[in-house]
Formats: sequence, C-alpha cells, structure tokens
Amino acid sequence: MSSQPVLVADGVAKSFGPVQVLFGVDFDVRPGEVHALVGENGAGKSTLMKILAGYQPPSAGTIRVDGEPVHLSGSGPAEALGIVLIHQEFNLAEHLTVEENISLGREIRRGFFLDKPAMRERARAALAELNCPVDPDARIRDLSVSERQMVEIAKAVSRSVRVLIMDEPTAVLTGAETEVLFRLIRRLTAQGVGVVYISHKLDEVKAISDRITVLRDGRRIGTHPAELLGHDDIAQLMVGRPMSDLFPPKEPPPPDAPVVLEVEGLSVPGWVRDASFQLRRGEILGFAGLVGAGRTELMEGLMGLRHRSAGAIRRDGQPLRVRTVADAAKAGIAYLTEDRKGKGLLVGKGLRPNLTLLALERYGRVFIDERKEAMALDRAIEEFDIRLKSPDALVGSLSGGNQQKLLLAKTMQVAPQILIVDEPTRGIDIGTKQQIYRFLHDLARRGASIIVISSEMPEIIGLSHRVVVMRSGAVTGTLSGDDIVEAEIVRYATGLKGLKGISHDPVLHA
Amino acid sequence: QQKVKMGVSIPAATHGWAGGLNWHAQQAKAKLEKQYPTLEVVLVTARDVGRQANDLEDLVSVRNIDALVILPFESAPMTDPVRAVKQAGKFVTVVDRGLTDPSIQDLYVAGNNPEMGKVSAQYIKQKLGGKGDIVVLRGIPTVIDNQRVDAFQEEIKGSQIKVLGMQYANWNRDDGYKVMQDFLSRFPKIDAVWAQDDDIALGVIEAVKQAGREKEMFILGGAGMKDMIKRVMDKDPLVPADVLYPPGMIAEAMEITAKHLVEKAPIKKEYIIEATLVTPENASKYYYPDSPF
Amino acid sequence: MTQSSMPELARKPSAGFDLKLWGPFLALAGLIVLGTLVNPVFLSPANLANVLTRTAFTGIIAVGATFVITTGGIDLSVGSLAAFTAGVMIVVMNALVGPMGAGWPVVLVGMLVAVGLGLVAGLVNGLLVTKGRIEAFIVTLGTMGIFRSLVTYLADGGTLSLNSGMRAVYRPVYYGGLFGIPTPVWVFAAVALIGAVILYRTRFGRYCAAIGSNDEVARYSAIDVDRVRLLAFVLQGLCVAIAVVLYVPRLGSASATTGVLWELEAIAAVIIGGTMLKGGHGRIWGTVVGAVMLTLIDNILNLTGAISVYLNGAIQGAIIIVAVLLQRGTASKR
Amino acid sequence: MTQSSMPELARKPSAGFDLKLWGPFLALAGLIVLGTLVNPVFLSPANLANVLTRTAFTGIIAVGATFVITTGGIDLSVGSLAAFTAGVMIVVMNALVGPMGAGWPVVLVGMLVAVGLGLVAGLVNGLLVTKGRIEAFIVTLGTMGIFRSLVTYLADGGTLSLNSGMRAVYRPVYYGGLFGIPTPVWVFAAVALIGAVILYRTRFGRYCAAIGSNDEVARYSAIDVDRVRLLAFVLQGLCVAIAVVLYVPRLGSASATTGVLWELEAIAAVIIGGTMLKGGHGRIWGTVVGAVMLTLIDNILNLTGAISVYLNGAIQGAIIIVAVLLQRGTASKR
Ligand SMILES: Nc1ncnc2c1ncn2[C@@H]1O[C@H](COP(=O)(O)OP(=O)(O)OP(=O)(O)O)[C@@H](O)[C@H]1O
Ligand SMILES: Nc1ncnc2c1ncn2[C@@H]1O[C@H](COP(=O)(O)OP(=O)(O)OP(=O)(O)O)[C@@H](O)[C@H]1O
Ligand SMILES: O[C@@H]1[C@@H](O)[C@H](O)OC[C@H]1O
Ligand SMILES: [Mg+2]
Ligand SMILES: [Mg+2]
Repeated sequence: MSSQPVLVADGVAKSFGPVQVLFGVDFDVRPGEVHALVGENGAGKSTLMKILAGYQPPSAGTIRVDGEPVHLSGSGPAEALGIVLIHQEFNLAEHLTVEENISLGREIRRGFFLDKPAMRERARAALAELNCPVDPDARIRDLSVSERQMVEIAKAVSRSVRVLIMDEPTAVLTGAETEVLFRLIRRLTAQGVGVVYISHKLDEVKAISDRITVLRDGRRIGTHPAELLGHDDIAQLMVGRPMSDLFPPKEPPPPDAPVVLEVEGLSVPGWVRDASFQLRRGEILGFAGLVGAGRTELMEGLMGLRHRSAGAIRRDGQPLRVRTVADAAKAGIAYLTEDRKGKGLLVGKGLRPNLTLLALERYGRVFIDERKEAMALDRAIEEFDIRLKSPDALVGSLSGGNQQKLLLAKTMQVAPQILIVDEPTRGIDIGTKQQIYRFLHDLARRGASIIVISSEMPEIIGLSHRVVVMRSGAVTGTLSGDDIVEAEIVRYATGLKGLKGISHDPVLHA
Repeated sequence: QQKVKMGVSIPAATHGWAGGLNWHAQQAKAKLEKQYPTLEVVLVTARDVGRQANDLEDLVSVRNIDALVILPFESAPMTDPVRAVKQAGKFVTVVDRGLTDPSIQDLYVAGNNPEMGKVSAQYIKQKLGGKGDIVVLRGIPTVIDNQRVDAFQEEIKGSQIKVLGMQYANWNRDDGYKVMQDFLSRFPKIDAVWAQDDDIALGVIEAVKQAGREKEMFILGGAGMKDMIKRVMDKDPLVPADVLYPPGMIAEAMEITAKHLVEKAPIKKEYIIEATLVTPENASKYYYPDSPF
Repeated sequence: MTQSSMPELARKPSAGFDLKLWGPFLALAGLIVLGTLVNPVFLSPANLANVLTRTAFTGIIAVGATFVITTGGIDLSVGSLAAFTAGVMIVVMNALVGPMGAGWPVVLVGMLVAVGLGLVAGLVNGLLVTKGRIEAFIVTLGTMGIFRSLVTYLADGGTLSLNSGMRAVYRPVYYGGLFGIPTPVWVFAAVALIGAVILYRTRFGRYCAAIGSNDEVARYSAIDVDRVRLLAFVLQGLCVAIAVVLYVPRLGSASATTGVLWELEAIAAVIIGGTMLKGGHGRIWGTVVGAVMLTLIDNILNLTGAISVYLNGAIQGAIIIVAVLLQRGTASKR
Repeated sequence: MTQSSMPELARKPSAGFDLKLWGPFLALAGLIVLGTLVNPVFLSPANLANVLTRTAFTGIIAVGATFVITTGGIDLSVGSLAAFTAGVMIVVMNALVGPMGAGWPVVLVGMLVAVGLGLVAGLVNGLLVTKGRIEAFIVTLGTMGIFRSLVTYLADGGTLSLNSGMRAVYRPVYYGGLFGIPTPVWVFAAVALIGAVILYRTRFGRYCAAIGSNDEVARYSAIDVDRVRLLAFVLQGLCVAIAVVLYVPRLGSASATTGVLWELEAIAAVIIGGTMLKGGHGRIWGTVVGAVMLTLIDNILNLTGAISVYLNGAIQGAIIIVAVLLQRGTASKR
C-alpha cells in the first residue's frame, strides 16, 4: 500500500466560465488499491475524474503519472497511459451494437479490415466476466439502463488499464450484479490496477475501498484509511452534519385501506408475462428483482409506454384505459423513469422547461406563464435541494445527482395520487436520499400510493410496506411485514422460491 | 394491321414556353391519331438532358418506335443519343434546337434564334431612333440564350444604344419581376427593355407599373404568348411589339413527320419558322385565345 | 434542507454579448453595409421596401418551416404546394367571377380556398409522417412531385392567369400598403410575430422543441408527439397558404415554375437563422433575418454591374458561407 | 452468482424476418412486378441494362452520400460539382488534343483531373464544415451555387462540348461493356461493393456511424471526429468524380444545367434505402436499391402511355411514398 502513486492530482482547480467547481484538490491513486471518492451531489467528483482521465483540462494544478507531470489532451492520451474512466452518464453510441461500442476507438484489425469475430469474442468475454447475458450484436438503444451500465463496465475493463476510474458504476445495479463487479475489482487490484470508486452507497464504499477521500463543495475535506471510518462518519464528513436514521419509521396503511390500483394479468410481449398486483391507498409497494426481471417494462406497460398484449387495469375499482402517459396522468398516475438522460430530461435545455414539461397545462391554457414557472422552479430547487451554480444552466451541466432531483421534481409537478418511481435515488447523495425517503413517506402518509422499483435492497426494505418480487418477467412472490428481509427477497428473485410463472398475488388473495 | 409508331420527346412543361410546347404536342397527338388510325404517337417529356437521353433509349428499345420527333433539351449533349436512334434505323425529326451534327436528322423544323435576337435589336434600334439606354433580361444560361443575345449585340453594334445592365431572369415571371425592380432602382432612366421572352416580359411589366415608370420605356418580349399578342393588338404603349418564336412548331413537325410516315409523302429537309415581328397591324393573325400559352 | 449557497457566483455566465444569439443580426448588418458600399441606392426606401416585400413569400413560408424543423422534421413540398394552391385559387376565382362578379367576395372565397388547401395539404404530409411512419424527407419529396404535377395539369402545362377584372380588385393586397409600408411586409411581420409568440410562449411551441431535442423524453412527458408533429405540418401548410394569398395578386398567375426551389430557400433561411437542422431548437427571429439576408444578397448583386452575370451564383454562395462563417466562427471562439 | 436465464421469454421479439432490413428490397421487388405488368418488355435484358446503366451516375454519387449522411452531414453540392467537374474535364481534354492527339492518354489525364477536382472540392466542403464549424447544409448550399456558377462561366453560359475525336476514343467507357454488362454498371457495382466494405468492414466506416450517432461519444473514444467527417466529404467528392468520368462519354458535354437536382436524387436514394437522415446508421445496399428504384419509376412510366404527361411527377411521387409506406409500415407493425 505504500507504493508510489500511479496517478496524482496536485492542487487541481476547475472553473466553467465564471463558475469555479474545484478548488485546489489533491488526490492520488496507488497501484492495487481501491480509493473511494465520496461527497454530496455537485461536490465535484465527476469533474475531478474527468480531469484525471483527460476529458477536461484543469484550470489550474498538475496531473502526474508515475511522478511525471502530463498534459492529457483528450481521452486518447490518457487511455494510452492506462487511465480509463467509466462515466457516470452513459457514454455509448445508441445506434451502434454492444460490440461496436466496446471496441470503439480500439478496433481489432486484420490488415486493413476489421476483425469482427475477434472483436465479438472480446466483447463476449468481457460481458461473460460480468455474468451479463447481453448479445454483443444487440443495439444499445434496445438495452435497459442496467444492461447499458454493464456494457460500460465491460468496455472499460476490456482495455489495458492501470487506473480504472468508476463514477457510480452501481447506481443502477442490484446487489447481485454489484457482487460480480466487486469480484472483478478485487481481481484487478490483485493485478496491481489502481481503482477509483465513486458511489453514494456507503456500504459498498466501506466494503470495497482501502482509502476514502471526501469532497465537499469542490474542496477536499480529508483522506482516511477505510477501516478507520464508519458508515456514519463518512456520511457526516460528506454532509457536514451528523446523520440521523436514513429511513423514517414505517407507517403501513390500515388493512382496510381501499385498493386504488389493481393490475391483473398484464403482459408486455418479450418482457412481462401475466403480472398482477394491487396497490392500496397510503401504501408504499416495493418492486424487487434482478437486473432484467422486467419491473421497468411492467410499469412502462402499465403507463401505456409499451405495447401490452394483455391485462386489465382498475383504478379505485373502475376499469381504466391507459393508452398514453397523458391518460395515466389524468387518472393521477405518474411514472419516474430509470433512464434519466434518454427518457427523463432534455439535457440540452434549461431547468425551467424541463421541470414543467410533464405538467405544462398547469402553467397556462394557451400562453405559458413563465413567472409561475420560475416560481415553481424556485420551489423545486428548495424542496429537492437541487444545487446549481447558475439558474440558466443547461440540465446537461448539472451533476448527476442534481439531475435526478430535478427529474423527481418534474414528476411531482402533476401531484400524482399514484406515484411510480423507478430507481428514484439513482446517483443521489446520502443526505438528499434521506430527504427523499422522508418525502415519499410523507406523501404516502397523506394518502398517496407509491410504487418503488429499486436496485438498492436497503431502500426496498427500508421503505416498503409490501414488496413484490419479480423474476424473468413474472411476479414470483409478494412479501409483507417481517418477511421483508433481504434473504427472502433474494430467494424469490433468483428462483429458489416461488413457482416460475406464478402470477397471482398470494398475500392479497389469502 | 401493323401500327406505325411515332415517338415524340420534348422537355417537360417547366416554364411558360415549354408549357405551350407540351400543349401543342398533345393537341397534335390527338389530332393525328384521329386522322391516321394506323398511327400511334408516344409522347414523353423530360426534365433534364439525362432523362431525355433515357427517354430515347426507352422509346427505341421498349416502345419500338418507327420515327422520332425531338425537341432537344440542349443541342450538344443530345446529339449522340439522337444519333443512336438514327443508327437504330429510325426516321429522325429535330425541332428548334439543332444538333451539333445536322447530318443525323432527316427533317429539321425550327425557329431561328439568332434571327430572333437580330429582329429584336432592329426593332429597338428603329423605335429608339438609334440612341438610348436599355436593359436586357436573359433566359437560362444555354446555347439558345447565347445565340439570341450574341445576335442582338452584334446588331446594335455601331448604334448609340447602350446596354446598361444584363441579368439572367431564367425565362421566369418572378425572376423577371425581381430583376426589373432592381434595374429600376439602379437606373434612373431606361428607354427600353429587351426581355427576350414573354414570361419574363410579364414580370417586367408589373415591376415597371409598380414603379410608375410606364411612360418612360417600352418592353420587347418574345415567343408569341397570347397575352402579349393581345396587348400588341390592343396597342398597349408599353408593349408595342413582340417577336415570334412559336411553341406550336412542335405540332408542325409532328404533322409533317406523320404525313411522311403514313402517306410516304415527300418532304423538304428543312422548315424554318421565321422570327416574325408582331405589330398591331398583323397581331390578329397570331392570336390563339384557346392555347394555354 | 440545506440551501444551495453559492453567493460568490455571478448569475449569468455569459454576462456580455451573446454572439451565438446575435450572429445572424450582425451578419445582416454586414450585408447592409456591403449593399450601401456597392450602390447608395440600396438604402433608398423604395429599394428596402422592394426587398422586404420580396422576402415576404419565402419568409412567411420559412416561419412555418421553423416549426417543422424544430420538431426534427423537414418539408420539401412547400414550393410546389404554393404553386398548386395559387393555381387552384386562380381557377376558383375565375370560375366565380361569372356568377358573383369581380369583387371582394370572390377574393375572400379565393383566400378561404387557399387556406383550406394549405391546411389539408399540411394535414396529409403530417399524417403520412406520423401515422405512416415515413421519414418527412421522403413524404414531402413525394408530395412535392405530386403538387407540382397537379398544378401543371391544372394549367395544361401553361400558365393560369387571373381574370383581369379580378386582378384589379385584388392588386392592392400586394401593391398597396399602410403608412408607406407594403401590405406583404405587414403580413410578414404579423406572421413572424405570431410565430414567435407560438414558438416561445405556448405549450405547442415548447412541445415542438422538446420533441425535436428528444422525442422519447417528450413521450414520457405525456406529450402527444404525433399530434404536435402533425400540427407543425399543418401550420406549415397554413403559412404556405398565406404566402400564396400575397403572391397571387403580384403577377396574377401560377404555372409549373411558380415557387420552384422555395423549399430550399425557406430551409436555408431557417438554418442561417440559427435553428438546428436536427431539431430541438427553433429561432423565429433568426429565420426572419435569414430570409431577409437571402433576398438582400440577390438584390445587392442586381445593384452592381461589376461582376460577370455568370458568376452571380458564386458570389451568392460565397456570401452565404462567409456571413455564416463570421457569425458562427466568432461565436465559437468565445 | 446465478446466470440470469430467461428461457420462457423470447429475448428477441424480431426473431423472424427483419422487414426493416429487407423493406427496400421488397419495395424493389414490388416495382419490378409492377413494371412487368405494365409491359412485359420491361424484363428484357436490354431494358434492364439500360435502367442499371442510368442508375450508375446518381447511384455512385449516392454511395458517397451514404457516408456523409451517416456521419450526420449532408451534401447539397454534388450536382453542381458534377457539372463543374465535367466542364473542367472537357476543357482540359480539348486543350490536350492539340499537343497530345486524340487518344487514351488524354482521357486518362482528363480522368485524373476529374478525380483531383472531386477530391479538392470534397476537401473544401469538409474543411468548411469541420474547421469552419458551419452546418454542412449551409456550406454545401454555398458551394452548390459556386460550382454551378463556375461551370456557367466556363461554358460562357452555353455548353462545353468534347472534341469529336476525343469522343470517339472515350465513348466505350459509357457505351462499351464486358460479358454483356455495360461498363457503368460494372463501375457502379464496384463502387457499391467498395463502399460496403469501407462502411461495414473498416474502422473509418464504423467511425462514421459512431459520429452520426453521437459525436461526443466518438470524441470521448479518442476518434478524430473532424478527420472522419472531412474524409466522408472527400469520399463524396471522389464518388462525384467517378460518376462524371462515366457521364462525360455519354453526352460529351457539360453546361449550366448538367446535374441539376442530382443532390436531391442522391439523398432520396440514400433515405429510401434506410439510412437515417440524422445520421448514425448507414446502409450501402439500401442506397443502391433506392437509386435503382428511382430510375425504375421513370422507366416504368415510359413503358406505359396511359397517363397524361403532366401527371408523371404525381405518379412518381405517389409511388415513392407508397413503396416506402409499404416497406416501413409493415416493419413497424411487427
Ligand atoms: N460542463 C459544465 N458546465 C458548467 N457547470 C458544470 C459543468 N460540468 C459540471 N458542472 C458543475 O460542476 C459542479 C460539480 O459537478 P460534478 O458533476 O463534478 O458533481 P458530482 O460530485 O459528480 O455530483 P454527483 O454526485 O451528483 O454526480 C456542479 O455544480 C455542476 O453543475
Ligand atoms: N429471456 C431473456 N433472456 C435474456 N435477457 C432478458 C430476457 N428477458 C428480459 N431480459 C433482460 O431484461 C431486461 C428487462 O429490463 P430491465 O433490466 O429494465 O428490468 P428491470 O426489472 O426493470 O431491471 P432493472 O433493475 O435493470 O431496471 C431486458 O433489457 C433484457 O436484457
Ligand atoms: O424555353 C424557351 C423559351 O422560353 C424561349 O422563349 O424560347 C426558346 C425556348 O426554348
Ligand atoms: Mg457525478
Ligand atoms: Mg429497470
């Protein structure tokens, strides 16, 4: 561990125009270590990493590789030095295939021509190492976000790397996938690769890292050996105040609470088969499952965003026709997508139009009342603690977590009675997470019903009154009360429990 | 009984004069097919040289024509494709725009472009008394346009007629209007406009009227569009004359060719339609109110 | 919750002059200077009125095109639609002169017919794009051929001319004016203003930009993507109709050559004005400036005798590139 | 960890026949059936040879356009570049006949000149787009005017004709053939094949698609985006030059009207073939089919005498829409 660092940032500062986001940050990575970088949303983690990997030039300060100062003019030179970054936001060309993306910029050639079999093989191997069943010939645009994340990881580790920087690689991965990733990280570090690991999942950080650096408001607060910091210490260093309990105490709805939404036998061709569940007033219903279980597709089918081949939807006992998101909105149902960049936000536009896009009719019948919009934005910024350096910032320039907060704020604009959130805290820091959990909790207490799809087991367990577990496109079980524990969920999610293809809801029908 | 097939290939109706051409060709087709029951007329139109060459191939190889009447989109490029038709043993009538190798054609029916420029120049010279300032609006950059303009300039040489400005107006009314508007802004005194084509002339008339400068100048167009002939007939001072370049020449060519095909009538090798000056005296002779042109 | 506190940071990063935004206007100013140098007549009110009046047709069409392009579409059929609409309008008015006599009622009916036709044509384009799921480029390439052909057919290959009595009645719509400014310029200004209000201040305008920048996000935001796309084409059809209503009284005729290449001019005006061809971001005022620039270039070339007529097109092309180069180049250097 | 295994749900909903992929070929087949119904002569080898030979010009240009469009660009200048190149080639060959005599060496020099010019023009377009940071649409709209103007100037407003001795020498390049197949068809096939190999089997081809799909990602993958874009334009220029080399012996002349609207045809062929106008996905074989389809429509119309000449354009437009509607419509219904 005392070996010389491979990669060093010396007093790195960064400004975007007049906005300074990093202030003289020191950071280093040693061979064979996992160095975690934590901090609140917008603290400057991603920016620092982009500078280390050559994607952006620092405004001041030096980058050293093996002790030598380097000028990384683009990602090419950095990769040549073995520094590889997995972006927080996807960095994949949607129209190209998995293999083409994995090979992009490093194609294998035989003579003048591409050696496609070799590249396909390389992609397959990289994916296999991650236990990821994605077809190398599939197009990125047809993949789910979790699959895309796996492709990103496969792309990074298939290069010859000395320093691997991972910017929230597990934000959309479930525990099982995360385990695979950790095994991979351990293998790499054993080979002497230095790893930088950014995550808001502090348990992961504790579990995998050797050292932890905390960043706050663009400044380094400190670097500590991981074994010296507890979960709560990290949280406190990050947010600058002691953290109370992450989850508010559960308040399940009374058993006779009316069923507000009932889904029966819903099928989405190719993804979901015969799924049924019920949602009560004031209830938080968790949806658990492995990557690819089809939870997202089920909800998108429900919302009319995907073609349904079968299924009935009842709202307050009345049959409901949902063909478009607008139909759902009229019935008081809103959905927060897991794909924030592809389906959630217009990254090339400002915050205000993004915030109100889903509920624009509330801002004027014919003409948009921009003052009202601006007020709504101020309120959203306050309520969801969105940190931005300039009010006319484009959404694309917000930090990942802050984008997610904006997306949540956008979804809430329709004041839904039924809120379906898919990976709601993806990339959100622990302090804000707590706020969001409280927010959801209060919402439910005031009579709204919430469906939470999450890859974070603690989130599912900490929030849900009941949990539906899916596997391979089918509902395999529903848990409630004290049954909501990790081991039980995993049993249903992996097929150890619950008959394959069981479609009814055992708890509710009992 | 075996039918005799006559192929007719002309430019598509992309501007007024060509529109007149299309109309006359269709009229002639109807008339000739009625007149000669054994005759079939295959009429094709093309919107560029390449397509016209394609049309000739199709007429020979799949429509199996016996004779071709063609008004070439342009002379030089169409020479070889027409030669190929000739070599396939077909009778060839060329209309208006002569091929670079006249030995290919069996019959030539034409207007006379240099003559048209010359007649126009003579008229303007005479009407202005050999002295004055004029502007010229040209057609589309083509050989036809060059022939007319060259002959025109040749003819005014030595006189005191001064060409103040010359721009392409593409045988198009809108362009004629725009270019003339700008000429009117640019030149405080214009004695005459040679618009060379009646479509352009119509645009010019509107521009001149808008500027309120009708008294200052007169306009000479060309082709023999019915509206223009009517103005000449009605003694419109703005349009004292017109020079003929009748699109109806295609009909004439078709008739002569058909007659030769069916009746084996003997023919002259060349029919040149003179670039007649239309004046109020003879205008009624050239007025066809039913034609679209 | 902790208030985001960044007090030391200026609110606007681009406190100065936004060249990306003002580029088209600068380029326009440059052209005006050039024009004045070439010929002082350029600045005469009469010449400026001419230029603006001419711009009206393609300008109005370009306002519509701004919407279509903002949604990520394209409409190649506008020029031939203009010709077809003008043709039908003339035929209808000529037919009505008999029963109704030459007067304003006939003109009004003609205008209604034009507007109706424009709307229907826009609807057809839009339906083929949205329901037929064909690329806008192909749909409108097809309808471009169809409309052009129909007007040729209607005119029997020649020119359709408005009855002369009607022309006298209708003329002022083009040649008349108010406060010394020609009617078409007023109409153009009104269309641009309304276009700007729709694009910038209404839900529909927002939706157009949202769809053009990411139609999936739009769909997930409860926007009826097909309906907005359709409406953009309908709006384009309406703009064409308005342009035609101003065009017909100018020369009182329509033929197969009417409106040829207007689509290219309209799209060029839109793009020069700073709207992105890929959609997502529309700029009406930029479009207006773009359209004026294109007419100005023609006008300036006509006002000088210095250049061989053959080279007009080259100068035009070069000016377009240089104007945009200056405006974008400076902007990106910031 | 358990391998995620999903046996009961088909992973690929489109296991069977990929209509999106095969659509253009089906549409082509439909046209062929239509042609045969209209006139059995349609299928004669002579007619088919004619059709393919004609397709060669725009087809070859369209292969180049596939690259430009795949990178997300567009080139409007190809038609006028073709005219200009043809003009220069003729002027050069005519000038060399004196000193060198009419023979193959002169033709070769002419060809070299054409290729050189095409490459330089592509380079100019590409540099203006990449270094000048101007939209490809505007750059090539500008150069379109410039090239068109230059050929008009060169031809003095008229037509440039190849020396007749030279014509005789050069003729076989268009009219000759091998194994009964005309030279232009061979060349077209070769260009398409090479194009396909480049697009599908080389790094450059992949980079074109990557850039068109997302140029940020491409840049992040250490791809020299500007260089690839530039090369795509250069390739387009080369294709234009090759088309011209075949075109000149056909008609032996060039004028201001040569190649008018070829750009529209080339782009249409590309889009009909399934390449996306916004870039990211190119299909050479689709382009070839698209180009053939466009020629076929003309040909079929020539084979029937049933329709008013004025309506040809309408039928053409309708066929284009219907063909694409069928191919896409069926595909999206899956
Ligand atoms: N291109 C840019 N232009 C302007 N501001 C930017 C840009 N990129 C980042 N920023 C700003 O820099 C700050 C730091 O962002 P960064 O993405 O590094 O945060 P982060 O620590 O990674 O946060 P998160 O946990 O949410 O991902 C943010 O305020 C962000 O808005
Ligand atoms: N039969 C199958 N074989 C292989 N993979 C499958 C199969 N069925 C579904 N999948 C995978 O499952 C994915 C379903 O989407 P998705 O991953 O979003 O489900 P999810 O339950 O929402 O999980 P996530 O936690 O990733 O959101 C598909 O993209 C697909 O890759
Ligand atoms: O089309 C041309 C026409 O407009 C002109 O007046 O005469 C010659 C024709 O070819
Ligand atoms: Mg980040
Ligand atoms: Mg999901």
